[in-house]
Amino acid sequence: MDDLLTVEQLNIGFNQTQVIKDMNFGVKKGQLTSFLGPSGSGKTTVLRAIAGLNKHIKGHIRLAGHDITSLPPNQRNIGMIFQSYALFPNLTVADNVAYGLRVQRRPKAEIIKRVDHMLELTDMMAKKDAYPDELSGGQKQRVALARSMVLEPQLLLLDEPLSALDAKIRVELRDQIRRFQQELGITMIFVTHDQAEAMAISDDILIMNDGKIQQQGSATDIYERPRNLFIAKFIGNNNILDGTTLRSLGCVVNEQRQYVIRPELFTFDNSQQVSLAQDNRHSANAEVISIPGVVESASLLGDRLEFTFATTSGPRLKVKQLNTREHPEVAAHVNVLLRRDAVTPLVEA
Amino acid sequence: MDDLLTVEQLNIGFNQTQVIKDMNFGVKKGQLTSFLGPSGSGKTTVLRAIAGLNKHIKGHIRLAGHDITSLPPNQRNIGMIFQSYALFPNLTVADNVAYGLRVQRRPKAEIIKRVDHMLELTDMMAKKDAYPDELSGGQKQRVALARSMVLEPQLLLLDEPLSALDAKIRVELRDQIRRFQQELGITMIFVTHDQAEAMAISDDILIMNDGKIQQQGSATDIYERPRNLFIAKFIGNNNILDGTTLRSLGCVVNEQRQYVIRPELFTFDNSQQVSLAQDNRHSANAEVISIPGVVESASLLGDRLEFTFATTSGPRLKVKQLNTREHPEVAAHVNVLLRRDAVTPLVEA
Amino acid sequence: MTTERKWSVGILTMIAGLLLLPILATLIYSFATNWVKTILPASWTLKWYGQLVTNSDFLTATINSLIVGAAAVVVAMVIFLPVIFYINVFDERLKAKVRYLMVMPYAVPGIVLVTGLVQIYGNLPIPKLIFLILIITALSFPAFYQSLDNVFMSRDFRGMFEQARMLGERPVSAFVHVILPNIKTGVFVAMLLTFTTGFSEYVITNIFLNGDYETFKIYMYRLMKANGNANSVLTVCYFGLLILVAIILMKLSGKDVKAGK
Amino acid sequence: MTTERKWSVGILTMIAGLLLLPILATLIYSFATNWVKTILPASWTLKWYGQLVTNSDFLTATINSLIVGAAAVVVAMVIFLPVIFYINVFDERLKAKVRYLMVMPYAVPGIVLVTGLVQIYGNLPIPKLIFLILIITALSFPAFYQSLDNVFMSRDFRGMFEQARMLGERPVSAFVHVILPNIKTGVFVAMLLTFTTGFSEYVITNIFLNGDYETFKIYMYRLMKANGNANSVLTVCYFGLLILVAIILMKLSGKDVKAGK
Repeated sequence: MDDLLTVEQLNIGFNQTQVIKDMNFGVKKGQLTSFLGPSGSGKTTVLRAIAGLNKHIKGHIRLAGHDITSLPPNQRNIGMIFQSYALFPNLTVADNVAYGLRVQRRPKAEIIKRVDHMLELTDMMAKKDAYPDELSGGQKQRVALARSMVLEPQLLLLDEPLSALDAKIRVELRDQIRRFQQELGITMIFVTHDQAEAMAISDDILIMNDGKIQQQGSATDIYERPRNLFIAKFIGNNNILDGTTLRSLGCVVNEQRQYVIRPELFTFDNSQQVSLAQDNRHSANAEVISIPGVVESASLLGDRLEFTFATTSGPRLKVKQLNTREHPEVAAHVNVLLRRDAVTPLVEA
Repeated sequence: MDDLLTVEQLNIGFNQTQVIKDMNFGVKKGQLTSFLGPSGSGKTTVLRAIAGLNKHIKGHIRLAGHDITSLPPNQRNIGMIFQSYALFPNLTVADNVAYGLRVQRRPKAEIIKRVDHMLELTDMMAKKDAYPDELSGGQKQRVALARSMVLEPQLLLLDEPLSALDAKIRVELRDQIRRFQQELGITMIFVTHDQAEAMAISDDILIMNDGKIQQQGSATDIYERPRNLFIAKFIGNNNILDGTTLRSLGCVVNEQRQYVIRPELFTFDNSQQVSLAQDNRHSANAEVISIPGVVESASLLGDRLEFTFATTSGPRLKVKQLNTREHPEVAAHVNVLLRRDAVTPLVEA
Repeated sequence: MTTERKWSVGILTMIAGLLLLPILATLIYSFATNWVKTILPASWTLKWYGQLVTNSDFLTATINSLIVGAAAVVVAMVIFLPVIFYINVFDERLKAKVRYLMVMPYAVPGIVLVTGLVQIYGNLPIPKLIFLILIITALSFPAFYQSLDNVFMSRDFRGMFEQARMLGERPVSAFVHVILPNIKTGVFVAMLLTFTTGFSEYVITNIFLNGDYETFKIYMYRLMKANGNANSVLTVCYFGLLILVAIILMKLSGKDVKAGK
Repeated sequence: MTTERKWSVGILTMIAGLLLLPILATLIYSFATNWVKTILPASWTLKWYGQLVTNSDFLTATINSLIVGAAAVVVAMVIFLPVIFYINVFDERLKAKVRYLMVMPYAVPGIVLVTGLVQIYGNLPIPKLIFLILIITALSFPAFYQSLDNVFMSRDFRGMFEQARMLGERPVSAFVHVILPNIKTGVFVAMLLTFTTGFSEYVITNIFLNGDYETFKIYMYRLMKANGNANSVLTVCYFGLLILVAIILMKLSGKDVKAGK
């Protein structure tokens, strides 16, 4: 087991309200793990407990085998990045980055060398002597990253580090954080409420809701095999259908269960295969089923088109296709093709 | 010409700064036209001029043939929706909706009938007697819509109506607004800075930047044939390449010009066609060119995957594919296929 | 409870205690027949209250103060309210300049004004009371402005006003139907503050009007030198008025503002 | 310029004029040898200034006021600053309760306090000056709190403090190295307000200390009855001090806050 951090039986409550309930999980060394959940799900509370900034906790937090549950934050060797950047406005960029090394009373030469290295890495060398208020949001967060990474913490916690940034910068910085993490081999915990962000950069995702872990796994795991309804809804624009409805479309499934079908796994049948697919329809075990219906609306999402497809047997399906040149018109009567293995059951009710 | 609204030689300036420069455009009756642009591009300024809320303008604004340039806002028969909802907090939902009819001193029975109809349409009947502060953001904006639509204005202006809402509600309400617009045949001008939003619901888009119109056209027009670099960058994650670079990839293009290639128009060549495509490569007029290289990174965007593809001849390309089960691994050496007609030249430099 | 919390609560309690204890003493004193060397008075009485209420000087002084307070409110409502609405909703540039007026009552207290007032307005053939009211209103402008400023920032009043215009209203009707009902507690707070400033004024009234117009505060100072018990009764009355106003202010201030969040 | 704008500018100018004209008159009067029936004085002199500066009563009164002001600042810095930091950064619940203290100087002005003060603290064997300073400090708590409250809301000081902890600092060092340097103008403003409250106090000093401790303000009232020209000199000096403080406040207040935006 190569978990760097293990959290056991974590319980956190303020004023009789239990915010975190019996949480257990591990974070693997050298990986980027995301805590993903809606606001109020408890992800930041858990992060602050790991940092040592929350004193009212029960349970055990172990870092590299040592129990750090009752250590003060300045003795944990953990770094943290705040959504507000939390730069020290009275210090220059270089002095901000040097701050932690100065607290450790490192030799001057070493401080200069390590700070310069970090400034190069985060591409902030040109702004070395600037003050935080002169920087853009993205630059501020890069300085905050440099300031934490220069101390080479065993674990770096990032608390919604990109939430205050514009969409474009958010994507750029997200990719940079992932690159730092991989190049320097830092173990990171990344808190976010944005599922696209979490999926784009994580090795491992921990979905939280209501103070509990809902699912832990890779982006692909979670996206392709959501455990329950909450995750299916939170993760994306899934088609969520019950067994009865699916049977009416020609799928052989358990009527008691619920299923998800990702909208991008449908394809429009615009070929001579129509008749072939039609034939397959009633042979229950066929690889591909073909569902007749009419295109109700199409909406351009830039690189994709999202269709609402009204099936002849009733339910509406969401279908997504790349915005290439071939796609059916609104009101066209077509079939959509669905591979049997694209129908994924939810594990929990 | 079926333009309901025409704007001619519009110039707006405050304190020696020219905010809007010589603007000319028309808005078609019964359509939804979006003003799209970054903040500070002047889109709200133009909207407020049309509403009559900006007095310092030069030029002519004509509505249904009448020059309304110097009419006060209460005599224009134009409705407006604000980002802040601007509901009257001292009045109930029903009284908010009835407000304009009461100003017109309509008979009581007529007011009740028309208000009830609007509340049904916007699905706010259940909250008829609630006060605005008891409503969610999405409900507030629906009331604001009802309040404006009940007066049957010739033109309805919407000033970033969805910006204050959560992502999920934003999409729902966007689709509702489009539905109202189509069902009631209202001419709407919709101001937004969100290109996805504009593309999803507009018949016609007017892209503004720096007080000027950059391009006017349908979503497809603009997305597939951006006129200039600003639009290409603003509209999406285009690959923007100059002629020289494209030639090195095997395209026959004008070396002096710039081109865009939408990332979703590439396909990975994972078939036996590799050799065939390779052959085609040097026959300059082939329908499809095949570009060899290596997959540098893949990032999961939920329903899509975004790849960075390093071509053998140098430039990096962005490639987007649906998140289906077949796609190359990171570090795989593959070819991408590009249809010749997917390479779109920019009209302006 | 952490140590830091204990310390903070302790200090805040001390501050409150330091101020409330004397008031408690005054309250007791006002009911005491005689109170010199004991911890609590020997016996209790309502005599001092009875004496005061039936005293014609007290009634005149109270009425005089009420007149000044009420007049200041009327002037402020007629002159300040429209200006503040206009500045807040339509004129960002002017609003930025108003902050220079905000420091005036701080930089120009009554005692600084009064010498010059006598000099300039002392000999004009206009009743001095009118100048007094104008000056007091001017001095209360910042408080009046501030109570409404917070309210105006709490909602998009500009949007509401403009929306009323788009729905067919003319400007004045839009203000009356849409703005006024939604700033009414703010207006009330502003009125209350102006009233108390007028009611409590001492220095200018005393010196500029040469003691000819005895207000509540002037009567209070006079009594302070004369009769300890009667003075404490007056103090209790005054404190009662202030605390009533303060409680109303505390309940109301931020009500429009909170509702707007 | 629109009509609304003209009106607004006119009214704001009137308010300023009403207050500034008397001050101008006082200023002229302080330089006048004799000024009764003319529009401007007949001749000018610096005599009154010379007389005042060399007057030992003036010097004593000024020094006495400086002592009260300075002492109030010291007490406030030592006691209030840590509490306000703690409340603002760590204790939302306590912060919500502090607003009850905010109305105190409004509900409890000196004149209400003073009767009770004499009653309670008058006979204790502790110098009355110490009580005076404590009471003044307590009364200036709201102003002190408010000047810092805005500053604390302008940046994420909690994040900065916690970040310093994560970077290896112990709590006190984190406060000294990271918080203090970034609230220094706010602290200065708070100090200035407390100082002026102490320097300008009149009612409590006069009655509680029985006139034994003559401060600037008490001297000013005494002179008002005696000598018109000398009084106007004193008023000009006092106004000069206040306007200086006001200008500093106007320049500084919001400086930390603005920088934080």
